[in-house]
Parts: sequence; structure tokens; C-alpha cells
Amino acid sequence: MSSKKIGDVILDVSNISLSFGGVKALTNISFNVREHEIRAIIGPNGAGKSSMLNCINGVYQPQQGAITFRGQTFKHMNSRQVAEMGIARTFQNLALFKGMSVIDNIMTGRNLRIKSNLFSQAFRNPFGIGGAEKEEVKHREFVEHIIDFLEIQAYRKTPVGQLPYGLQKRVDLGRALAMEPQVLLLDEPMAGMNVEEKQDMSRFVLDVNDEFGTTVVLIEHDMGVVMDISDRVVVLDYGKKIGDGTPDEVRNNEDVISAYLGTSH
Amino acid sequence: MFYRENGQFKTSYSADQQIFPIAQDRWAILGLIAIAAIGVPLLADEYLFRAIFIPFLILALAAVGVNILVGFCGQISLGSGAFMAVGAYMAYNTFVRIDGMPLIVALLSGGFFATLVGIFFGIPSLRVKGLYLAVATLAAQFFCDWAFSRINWFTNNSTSGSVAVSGLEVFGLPIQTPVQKYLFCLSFLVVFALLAKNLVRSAIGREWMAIRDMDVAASVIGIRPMYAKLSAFAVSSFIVGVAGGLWAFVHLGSWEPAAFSIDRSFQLLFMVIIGGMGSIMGSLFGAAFIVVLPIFLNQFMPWAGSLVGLEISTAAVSHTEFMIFGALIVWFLIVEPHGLAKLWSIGKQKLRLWPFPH
Amino acid sequence: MSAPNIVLNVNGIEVIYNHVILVLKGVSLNVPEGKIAAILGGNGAGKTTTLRAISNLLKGERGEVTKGSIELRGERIENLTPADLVNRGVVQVMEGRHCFAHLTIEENLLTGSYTRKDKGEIAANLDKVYNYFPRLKTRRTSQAAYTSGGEQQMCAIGRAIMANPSVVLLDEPSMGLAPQIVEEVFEIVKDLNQKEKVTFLIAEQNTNMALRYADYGYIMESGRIVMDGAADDLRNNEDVKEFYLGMGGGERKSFKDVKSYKRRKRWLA
Amino acid sequence: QDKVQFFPVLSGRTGPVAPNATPWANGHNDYMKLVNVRGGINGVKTLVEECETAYATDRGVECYERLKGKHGGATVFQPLSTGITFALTEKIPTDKIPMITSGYGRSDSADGGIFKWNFPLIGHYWVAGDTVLQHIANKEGGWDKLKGKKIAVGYHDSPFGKELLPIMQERAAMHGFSLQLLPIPAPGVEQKSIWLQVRQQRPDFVVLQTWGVMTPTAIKEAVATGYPREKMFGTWWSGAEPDLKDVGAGAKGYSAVMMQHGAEFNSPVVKEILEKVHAKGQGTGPKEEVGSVLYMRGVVGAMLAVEGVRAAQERFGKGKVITGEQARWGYENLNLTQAKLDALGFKGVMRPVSTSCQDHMGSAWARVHTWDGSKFVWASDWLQADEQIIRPMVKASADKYAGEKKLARRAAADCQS
Amino acid sequence: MAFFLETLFGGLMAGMLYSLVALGFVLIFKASGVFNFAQGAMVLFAALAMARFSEWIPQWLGFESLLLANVLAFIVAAACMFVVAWAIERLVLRHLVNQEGVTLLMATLGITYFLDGLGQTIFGSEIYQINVGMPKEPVFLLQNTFEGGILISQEDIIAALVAACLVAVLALFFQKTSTGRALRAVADDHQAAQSIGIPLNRIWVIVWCVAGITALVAGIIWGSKLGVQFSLTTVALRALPVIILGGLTSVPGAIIGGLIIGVGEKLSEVYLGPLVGGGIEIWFAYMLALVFLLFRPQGLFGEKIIDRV
Ligand SMILES: Nc1ncnc2c1ncn2[C@@H]1O[C@H](COP(=O)(O)OP(=O)(O)OP(=O)(O)O)[C@@H](O)[C@H]1O
Ligand SMILES: Nc1ncnc2c1ncn2[C@@H]1O[C@H](COP(=O)(O)OP(=O)(O)OP(=O)(O)O)[C@@H](O)[C@H]1O
Ligand SMILES: [Mg+2]
Ligand SMILES: [Mg+2]
Repeated sequence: MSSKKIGDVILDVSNISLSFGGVKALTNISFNVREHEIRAIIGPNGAGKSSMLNCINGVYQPQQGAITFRGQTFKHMNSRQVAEMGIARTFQNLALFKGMSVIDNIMTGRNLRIKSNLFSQAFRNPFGIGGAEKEEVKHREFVEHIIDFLEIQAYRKTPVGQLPYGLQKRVDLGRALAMEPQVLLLDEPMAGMNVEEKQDMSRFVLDVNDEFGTTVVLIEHDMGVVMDISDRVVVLDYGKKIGDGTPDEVRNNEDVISAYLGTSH
Repeated sequence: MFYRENGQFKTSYSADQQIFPIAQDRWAILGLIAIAAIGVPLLADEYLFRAIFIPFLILALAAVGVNILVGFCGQISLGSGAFMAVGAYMAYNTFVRIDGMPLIVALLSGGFFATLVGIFFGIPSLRVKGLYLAVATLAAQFFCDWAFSRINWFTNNSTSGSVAVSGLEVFGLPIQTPVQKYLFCLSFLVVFALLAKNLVRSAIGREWMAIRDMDVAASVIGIRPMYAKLSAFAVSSFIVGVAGGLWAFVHLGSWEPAAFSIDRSFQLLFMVIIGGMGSIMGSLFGAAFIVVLPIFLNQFMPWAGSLVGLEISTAAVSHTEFMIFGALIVWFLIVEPHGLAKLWSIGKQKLRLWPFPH
Repeated sequence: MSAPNIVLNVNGIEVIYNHVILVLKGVSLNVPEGKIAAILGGNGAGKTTTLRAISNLLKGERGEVTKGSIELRGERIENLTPADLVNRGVVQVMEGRHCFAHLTIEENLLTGSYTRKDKGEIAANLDKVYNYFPRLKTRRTSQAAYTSGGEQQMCAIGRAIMANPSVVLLDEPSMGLAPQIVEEVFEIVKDLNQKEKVTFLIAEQNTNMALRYADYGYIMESGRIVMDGAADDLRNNEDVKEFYLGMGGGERKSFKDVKSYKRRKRWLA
Repeated sequence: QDKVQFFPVLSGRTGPVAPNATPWANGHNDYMKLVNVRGGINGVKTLVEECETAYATDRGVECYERLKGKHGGATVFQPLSTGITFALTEKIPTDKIPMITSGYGRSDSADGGIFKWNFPLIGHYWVAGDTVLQHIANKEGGWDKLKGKKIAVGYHDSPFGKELLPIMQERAAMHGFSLQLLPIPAPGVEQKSIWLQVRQQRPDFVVLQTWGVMTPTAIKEAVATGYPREKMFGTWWSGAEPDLKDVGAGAKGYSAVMMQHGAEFNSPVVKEILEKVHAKGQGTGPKEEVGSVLYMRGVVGAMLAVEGVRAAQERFGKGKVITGEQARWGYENLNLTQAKLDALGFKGVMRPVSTSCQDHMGSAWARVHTWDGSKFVWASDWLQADEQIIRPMVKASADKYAGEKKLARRAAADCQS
Repeated sequence: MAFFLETLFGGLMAGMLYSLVALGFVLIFKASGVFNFAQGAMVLFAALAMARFSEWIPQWLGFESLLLANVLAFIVAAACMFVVAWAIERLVLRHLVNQEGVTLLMATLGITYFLDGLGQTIFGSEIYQINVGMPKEPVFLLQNTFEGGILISQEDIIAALVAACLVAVLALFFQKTSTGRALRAVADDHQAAQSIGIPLNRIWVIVWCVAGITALVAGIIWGSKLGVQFSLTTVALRALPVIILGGLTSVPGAIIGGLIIGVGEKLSEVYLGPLVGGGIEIWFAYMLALVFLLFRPQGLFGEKIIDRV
């Protein structure tokens, strides 16, 4: 274990503030993420965790602050740029493409890498003229690896809307993985799962992190999971950062205990 | 018992990605095309061709186009009639203004101009969504209605505003008789349906569906809403425009803007919804339903009436036709809100389970 | 111990979605008056479907009960509308929150009391909910769609309480809630159960919590009940421990160390 | 088995023009019944079958296809819609079925040299336009009095409406009055801005070429904006009872030019229909409608259709069922003298009609009637459209059409066939 | 200047009439999330019922009084609209709980066909008259200021007043009652509303009824202006830009939207129309609405369209 090398800072968030009308979702938040680590964000409901991911992702534009990714600093980015740079994410409230099958959902994650244009796609054919078919097969192979990895082979062609919640979460993860991201943002990937499934999911996250060296930012409410698998933890409360450090440090932080963990942990 | 994919193993992804992965389906569809291309011309009479088959083929083509926009990309449009009109009038202008213009090129150029107009009227979709967009697309409808009846250039300065074409031919073959027209339209439909199917099962199709299902998530994985929406408008209005050209050139021969009125837009939307949003096959089902049903009712009722010794007046037939048509639409929606295509696939699924359900 | 009255009696129901997808394959369970029963089980086991079948919300999902019967205090309820059920005191908190996006939190809560008339009681009830969930009070004027996931979950539960129910069907109440809130929610459940004699049927993934608070548990897998028993018994069952509590061999395993292989579940043999 | 001659009817009993198109179909069918009571066309019974178009072109085309081959083949089509006429004009030459468009359709189709199968018998829009202007000029005391005047034309924004414009423009150029063109989008239930413009520009006269609900709405808006009804003139599609009944006294003074006949409650043919058809319980519509303006137009349409067949029988065999192609010859060689018309019961209703290979109209007479608050009264003598003006216009337009379609003028020999 | 005022006024009045139709759309959308394309058909149906019953009832009962005839006809027509609402709930909506917006929209199109057919079958398809004693002749204002004065149609003024009253009542209903709140809840989420005991069935009958009455009022006013005939359904198309401009969910929006559209289209037709050949008002209204939408995609007063991840 623990043989993995944590690298330099890959993502640096500095002094981010975000508010909606009167609601201050984030005030002056700074933290960083190092290459290859699993970074957890925890905090009570409404603390601003999801909003934080949305800022990194370009879904929300923070009023203040900057985000540095691999040395490039952005005031705010648009989602497309973020995706192109290699940041992928999953969503807290499932945001799958409900009408599409599992394969298609995951294939959308490959879209950025597909080069053939509209015409060659229209004229795609089994005879290999134009190259669209070949490209499609190439990406399909990649996606099949993900499907194998996530153990959802049996549901390949099921419309995702019909899958039970837990499997949908996996597909969501699969879609993000299909982007071959450098940084993976996970928003409560294990909500609504039982222990067994959480174990599976943890394993996926760890494997991704180990095998592909993907940096993971994870929001999760299950302290067991967070404490077990993350390397460092940021704690937010009412939009403010109240703790940052290794799981052990955080666990013993007075502020964190009173605001979030409660005495039972 | 016989309708199974059992024993059909796919050895490559390419095989798995075929349009019809099940062998029985492939044969069925080939058989269907063969019947359509060879059998029907031998059997059907002129009335069937002119009043049913040709309109069906053309409107099915248009419905395929509308389905790309509405069904696949989720942008409800009530402007399809307008794009048909653009296709028709621009094909007409290309055809009559340039000497020796081949018919197919004229039709495609109609499609091209429809694409431009489609993209233009698609721009609001970047801001406006859902029903607001639907109503906003009516702007295209009314604007085009107006432009083609007010601006004389489009009608080659015809005093009445009605235009006509004649002497259609392709590669030296005349498109005159019903059978010729039918085959001409059939080939358009087959080719375009295939191209459309290819698009929707490729990357661009996934982009459209992603935008339809969850646009924020789509943009997070790097899909540009602008490109996806406008390309859907472009492809859709191209196909719709070509269908408009066919409708005008092949079916009507002479037309005025009213041929592409708002009713046409609604009709196309009906086809897509009844047929099944997000299904190319569904567009054909929908078109068949909407084209054939009223005509059937219209002829069936007097006949049924005469069986029981009732003479039903034309007006009563017509009103009853409205009522039954409306009731059937509602009934189908209740039975299967996702359209005939879904009903079809459930049927197939049941067949696959048959005779041992569950 | 005298046998308590059975409020809910589900008897061998089968549910089919979309005419073809058979999801529940003969599920029977019953919930005694004034108790807390839990349905446990993995993803897709059919917990939500069971609850929907009871509260008659299947229709909107194009599902239907094709076999079996459901009784509320001896009365067959398959053909009642959800509104009738609410009038009889049965309220469901749906999975995935389902707050009214355009209404404010307070309006959301107030719609919960639609079936009630007395203004004073409603106001008192509202206070009670705000007491349970102080966080909601601070967000009372924001539109539900703009609140965080956890806040929405609280809102959904609070909304159900506003109907002053006698039976509550809770679908995954702990999902997305911070640990101490989860605890609070279950405390609220216990509180309502003990003080106001509200009966609960809870579908939960958080087995640990559920078995701690429930009196009785049903374990579901692939549309069938595979095991049931008093909560304490279940908690000590080896399989339950391993698969649902994550405590193979008595020790809680670290999520980091889970093996990639899995033991077959005994009841699937 | 009786011998039957099949007359298809494209009716418009539903939709936006139902109030106006229904009496037409009723009149047409009643007259056909009367012909049968009278013993048919030299013994050949007439048969009608309706198909509902709701005034929509595509449905019209479908109906045409449906009916053209039925009952031994259609004799002649009368689509009662300019849109459908345009569409069918492209189809009838191949199918060899003639089409009568009395008072509507393509004005240039009066030129039989190009339009072999079209018959705008007894009038088209240019005749209507010309006669209505004549009437205005007469009232003012001569064409020279129109100089400098302004005439607004409110027209149905479709080929139907626009077909009127060439004659108006021609006359405007000749006599130095100006035109204010006011297109009204169908169906025309909202016309406020049109009438605001009328009020602003204060034209001396308003001419309406409207159809269906558009007409009563126009008159009501005129009432609401205070435009004098005495200065409003309709063409023959814009001046029948359904248009004015609902406005009642408000429309008093409104006039419309009539294609020969108007409301003819006292004409012999109407009495005969009432007696031989309606009294037997065979009437198609309500009794009160028999003799009203649009009903009469249906009667006249049916009469022309039948008389063409009779003429064709003279050549191809008396008492025989005539094909469409043969009927065409009949319509091209109609010679309905006053005596013949009177004998058919059209005394005082119509003037003689005589067609030829070149002239597919055969008669260009019109009269003007005025609404007195509850019914129409004649307000002018017989007017005849000025052939000097119209004929060249027809020819020029027909030639343009022929040019576009690469058609040749019919040879003299073709006229004999 | 006088003419400008006249046009402006004409536009305001026309706009008010559009609002009346738009109101029906808004009600149903606000309360059930259904975009009710059948509103136009309902206007026609209601107007036909009103026109025919006011003619038939005196015949059946043998009296002359116009007032009494109108009152009775109004009651009977309102009852008809209630039956229609009830039937729509029973036969259509009840079976489409929790379906997507497009499906419901399509269903209302089906209803449109049905009502059009039914109305004409029962009541006939000629032009019928509604005579509720609306004054037809215009009045002239400010005759001393402007030559010829400013022409105003009395009929329009009365119509505008009626519309304004109706809106005020409905706005109060939505904002102040708990039923109003329940209606909005249903629009957001059918299933959730059901789960907390809001009886969808009753709610739907209520809104469709109210929309039916609104249609009846609109039908009477339009009908007495234009006569009652099939084409009345097309006034619905004139009202569509009004609702998207005002916002699909806003009762006051229907009014403001109506006024803007009314004025916009009349001014454009009168001042711009002649330059380009006329007949531009319909598309101009739509374009106007579209331009507004580009700045506020939810319409002027509509609820913000929420999408969050
Ligand atoms: N509307 C639907 N249409 C078709 N299939 C459905 C539908 N809803 C649920 N299912 C299927 O029914 C099965 C049971 O689903 P259900 O939601 O009841 O499971 P669950 O136990 O609640 O799971 P979870 O813990 O993930 O919520 C699943 O396999 C799911 O795919
Ligand atoms: N688009 C928005 N408009 C208005 N308020 C918002 C918006 N997005 C988030 N908020 C508010 O910002 C605060 C933080 O929300 P966020 O979703 O980030 O919380 P969270 O930490 O993810 O909570 P949870 O664990 O419950 O998911 C909440 O109070 C929420 O109501
Ligand atoms: Mg969150
Ligand atoms: Mg569930």
C-alpha cells in the first residue's frame, strides 16, 4: 500500500467566493490538490461542497478568486475548456442522459476525442470508407473496458433511466472515466448505497487512482469511506473552510467535530 | 420462440453496432424495402400512389428531419413547415432560374437554403428553452409564410403568388407517372433515413441526445451546446427542406405558401410524437398514422354508415373524422406515451419472451 | 407480548413496469401498528417499487400490481388514489427528494398540509418541523431548487410530517445527508414513533442505522424478500453482518482493504 | 342498371370557409337532383359524390385523386378553391378531365389556346374587378371622375386574393386613380390594423376580395372604425348572405358585384327545385337557403356542368355516358342561348353563354347588388367587362405560363378534336 | 399624432382581447404544467354553445327577452365547459399523470381535434351570432384637440374592462389561497403532489373549469365582435406570443404581454407594414416576443427556469 507517489500541486483554488443573491455559498476558500492524491471535501449539508465543484467545473462563475490548473490560472473557465484540460466529474443528483443506453452514456464521455466530422459520420459504413466506423469501434473498445471495470456488462444496452439508483451512479462514474481525466471530481458517489456497494465503489475509486494515476476530489458524507480512502481532507461549513489536513488531523480538529462529525465519531 | 438473438454471437464491436443487430430484423427490413421498391409498384393503383404512398414517403422524410431536432436534440420546433417552404421555394428558384439545372441538385440546394434559415432561426435556442422555444419557432413559420407570399422574387414574379414546375426528369428519365414519382421519393427516403440513422448512432447523435437529456451535464463533459443545437437545426432543416422540395415538385406540382402553413408544422410534430421521439423508425410509423388515418376514416365512415343503412353527410363525416382522430391520438398517448416506436419495441420484447414470459 | 395490530399487510404482490419488466416477484410483508419496519437490500432490489405499490404511485411510472393484495387496517387499498391514502394517514416520502422546485421551502412545507383544515394546528406543525430542522428555517424563503441536496431531503421529510400522518413510508431518508443529520433524522423518526405513535416503513441502504432504530427488518434481493426477522436478530446474522454492515468476521473492514473477490451469499445458493 | 354521369364535388363544409362553401355544394347537388327528376341528361342520370377538402389544397388533391376514377370516371371537377385549382391545373391534362372554375381560379385560363382543360365559365376575377370598377365609375359619373381618387383593395393574402390585383392596377394606370393594397392574412379574424390604415388614409372607396369569415369581419371592423358602408364594394365572393346576415343593419349600404345572378328566390329554377326536390324531402340543405346567392352559384355551376355534357352528347351520342375528355369538347362548344336558359328555368338569372376553342369563359356579364339591412336588392343594370382590356391581359398571362411550361398554343386542328 | 394615439389605443384594446385568451393558457400551465393547445378550441366550443343556446333556449321555452336568453345561455354554456373539463380529466389527464410536457401537449392537440369536431357536430358550422348588447358604433374622443377626434370602439373598452376584472380575480386566487399553492405544486411535480395528498383529479377539474369559463368569456367577447365560426380557434395563435412574452406562469404577465404585443403589432403593421407590402403583424408579434425572450428566456414575468446539477 501507500507506495503511490503524491506529486506536485495540480489544482490550486485560491480565495474563491461565490454568492447567490443574499446567500453566501462560498467565502474565500483556498485549498490545493496534489497530483495523484485522493482529496476529500466534507461538510454539513449546504456547506457549499457541490458549489465548490461547480466553480472548478465552470458551471458557476465565482465572484472572486482564481483557480490554477497545471500552472495556468483562470478567473473562471467555461465547461468546455475544463473538460478539454482533463477535469471530469460526477453529479450529486444524477445527471445522466436518461433516454440513452448505458453504452451511449459512457460513449458521450469520449466525444471530445472523436475527430471524424458530421459528414463522415453520416456516411459511416461497415466497409471502412471514411474512417468514422473505425474510430467508433476504437472508442467502443475503450468504453467496453470501462464497462468491464465497473462490472455493468449486463446493462450495456439498458436505458439508464430504468436502472436502479446505485447502478446509475456507476454509469455516471463510467462516463467521467471515459474522458480519461487527470482530475476526477466525485460528488457523493456513494450516496444511497449499502455497505457492500460502497465497498465496490471505493474499490473503483482506489483502482482508478492507483492504476491510471488519476487525481480524485471526492465529496462524501460517509466518514468511514472518507477516512479510509482519502489522503487529505478539506472541511467546509457555511461556505467557510474550517479544516484542512490528513484524515487524522481532521478527525481531531475541534471545529470540525463540533460542526460536522459530532461526538459519536 | 423464433424471434431471438440466441446463438447470434457478435465477434466484433462493429458487428454489435450495426443498425439492426438482430439477424431477423435485418432480413425483415431488407424484405420490406424490396417489397416497397418492387412489390408495391406491381400491386398498387394510381390512387394509392398519389394520395397515400407519395405523401407518406415525403412526409415521412420530413418527419425524420423533425425528429432529429425534436426527438433527438430535444428542441421542440413548430417551424418545420417554414423550413419545408424554404426548401420548396429555393429549389424552385434554383430550378427555374438556372437553365438546365438537374432536379436532384435543385432539391438539394433547396435543402441547403433551408439549412441556412434553420440555423438562423435556431439561434434563439441557445437562450430559450422548451415550450418558449416551441412558440418562438412559430416566428419562423409566420415569417416564411409572409415572405413567400409578399416577396415576388421568390415566386419568380408570378402575379398570383402561386408557382408551378413541370417536366421533371432525373438522368434523362422522366418523373411523370405515379410509379416513377413513388420510386423517386422512396429512394430519397431510404437514403436520407440511412444517413440520419448513421448520424444519430454516431458521436454527433450522442451529443444531441445529451443536450436533450441534461444540458448542464453535457457541457461539463465537453459538449458545446451551441454546436450541438445548431448542428441539429442544420441537419434537421436540411432534410425537412429537401422534403419540402419533394412535396412541392413531386406531389403538388403547383403550390402556394399555404401548402406549408402552420398546420403542416403541427402535422409533422404530431408524426414525431405519435411515432416516437428519438426514433427514426418512429418517424415512419408516425407519418403513416397521420397520413393514412384521416383518409381511412373519411372513406370508412360513409361505408360503415351505408352498412347500417345510414347516409352520413360530408360535413358529419368530416366532423366525426376530427373527433375520432383526436380521440385516437389521446388513446395512443395513454397506451404508450413514447409513441408507436416504443409500442413496437415492447411488442418485440414480448415476442422475444414468448412463449415463456418471465 | 400481545400481538399488535397489523396496519399494513402486503400479500404476495407482483409488479410489472411497462408491461414487460417484472420487478417484484411475490413480496409479502406486514407492518405492525406503532412500530418501525425496515426494508433493506441492494440497489435495484425493489424497495422503492414496494413502497410505490403501497402508496399507489406506480401508475405514474407505468407500473402496475398484477398479483397479490395490499391491505391497510384490513381494507384493500390497491384501487385508492394516493390522495385517499393520505386522507387515511399514509404518506410517502419519495426517494430523490422531489421538492416543488419553484415553491419556496416554506410553501413546500405548507403544501404538505393540504389535506388539513385547522390553521392553528398547521402553524404549530410548521413550528415543529422548523424545530426538527433548524436549517430549513434559515432557508425558508429560497426556492427549493436552489437549496442543497441535503436541505431538499429535509424539506421532503418535513413536508410529509406536515400531513400529520399515522403511517409514513420513508424511502432512503439518509441519502445525501451529513452523518449527524442522519442521526437526527432517525431520532426524529423514533421521536414521532414513540410520542405520536406513528408507524414507519423505511426503505434504507444504511443498514446500520436502520437496524439500530427499526423493530423489524426485511431483506430484499432481486424482487423477493430473502430474509426477515427482528432487527436485533438480523444484526447478529453473519451474512447481514458481512454484506450489509461491512463487518466480516466481527471487525469493521477498512474500505481500503476490501478484496476484489466476494463470497457467495448463503441465501442465493 | 341506370346509366350515370358522375359529377364529383369537392366540398368545403367544414373549416374556415364552411358558411360560404356549404350553400354552394347544396345548390350544386340540388340542381343535379332536379336534372334527374327532369329525366336526366337525355336519359343519363347524374350522380354526385362529395369529398371534403376543408379548403385545404393537399386535401383537395387527395379528393381529386380519390374521385377521378370513381363511378366510371369523373366528368368535370369544380374545386371551389383557387389553391386547389392551381394544383389541379397541373394534373388534369394528364388525366384528361376538364375543370370548371366559374368565377374563380386562374383568370388567364380563359385562354383556351393554352389552357385546354380549364373553364372559368361566365367569369373570372378580372371580370369581377373590372365590373366593380365600372360600377363605381358609373356612380361617380364616369371614369374621368375617378382621377386622383384613392381606392383601397382589401384582399385575401393568397392567390385567390392576389389574382384580382392585375386588373385593378391596369385600370388604375388607365384612369389615374391610386390603389392602396391591404393584404389580409387568412382566415382574417383580426383586421384592426387594416382598418386603422383605412381610417388613416381615408380612401374614397374600398374594394374587398375576401372569402369566408374574412368578409363579415371586414364589414364589422368598418362599422367599428366608422367607414361608410356605401363606399365599400365586394367582388362576387364577398357579398352573400352568410357574410352579412350576422352584421345585419350595420352592413346596410354595402354592395357587391354579382356574377350575373344574385339571390334569386323567385326564379323559375328555384321554384322548381323547391317543388320537385325539397318538397319530396330530397333537399340537400335547409329550405330557407334555396335561392340565396351562393346556393345559386352552385346551381349555376351544376347547370353549366350538365349543359356541357348535353352539348357533348350532341356530338358523341345522345343518351350516352360521356367521358371527361368528351365533356371537355362540350364545354368548349357551349351555346346557351337566352331561350335555352329560360327553358332551363334561368330566366332573369343569366345571360347567354357561348364558348369556343379560344374563349373558355363564354360570357362576361355582371350586376351589382346592395344590402338593405336584411336582404340584397339590385343596384345596377347589367355590366359587361371590357373585353378590350381583359383579353390582352389574359393572353399575355397565358403566354407567360406557356413559356414557363414550354407549352405550345393549340393548333387549329386541335380545336376540332 | 391623433392617428398614432388611435393606433396605440387600438393596439391596447386588441392586446387586452389577446390577454383574455392567453389567460386560459396561463391558468392551465401554471396549475398543471400542461401547455394547453386546446384553449383555442375551447374558446370556439364555448362561444358556439353560448351562441346556439341563446338562440335555442328562447325557442324551447317560448320567451323573447334577450337578457334572459343570454343569462340562461351563459349558465348552460358554463355547465358545458364544466362537463368538458370533467371529461378531459376523466378520460385524458388522469391517465397521463407524471408524463413529460410534450406528451401532455400532444394530448391537448388531440383534445383540440375532438372539441373542434364535437362543437361543429352539435352546434353546426355556420356563422352564428352572439348578441350581448355590445355597442358597435365607435365613439370619438378629444374632438376639439384633433381633427376628427380619436376613434375608440366602445366594444373594445368593455372587453378590456371585463378582461381586467377577470385577471384581478384570478391573480388573487393564485396568490392568496391554499388551493392556489397546491395548483403550483402540481405543476412542478405531479407525483410528489400526489404523494402528499393533493388530489390531482379534483385540482385538474377545477383549473380546467376555470380555464373553460375564461374561454367562455373570451368566446363571448370575440364572438360578439367577429361572429362565431370555426376560424375563432385561430385567435389562439394570436395569443401565443403574448404568453411567452409575459411568461407562461404569470397571470399579470398575460395582461402586460397582451398590451405589449397588441400595441407592437398594430404600430408595426400601420407604420412599417406599408413599406414592405403589409401583412406583417403576426410575425412581427412573434419576433417581438422572441427578442424579449433573448433577454429574459422565461418571459417578462415568468418563473425562472431552473436547471441545477
Ligand atoms: N419506471 C421504471 N421502468 C422500468 N423499470 C423500472 C422502473 N423503475 C424501477 N425499475 C426497475 O425495477 C427494479 C427495482 O427498482 P427499485 O427502484 O424498486 O429498486 P430499489 O430497491 O429502490 O433500489 P435503490 O436502492 O437503488 O433505490 C430495478 O431493476 C429497476 O431497473
Ligand atoms: N444556483 C443556486 N442558486 C441559489 N442558491 C444556491 C445555488 N446553488 C447553491 N445554492 C445554495 O448554496 C448553498 C451551498 O449549496 P451546495 O449545493 O454547494 O451544498 P452542499 O455542500 O453540496 O450540500 P449537500 O451536502 O447537502 O449536497 C446552499 O445553501 C444552497 O442553497
Ligand atoms: Mg451537494
Ligand atoms: Mg429505491
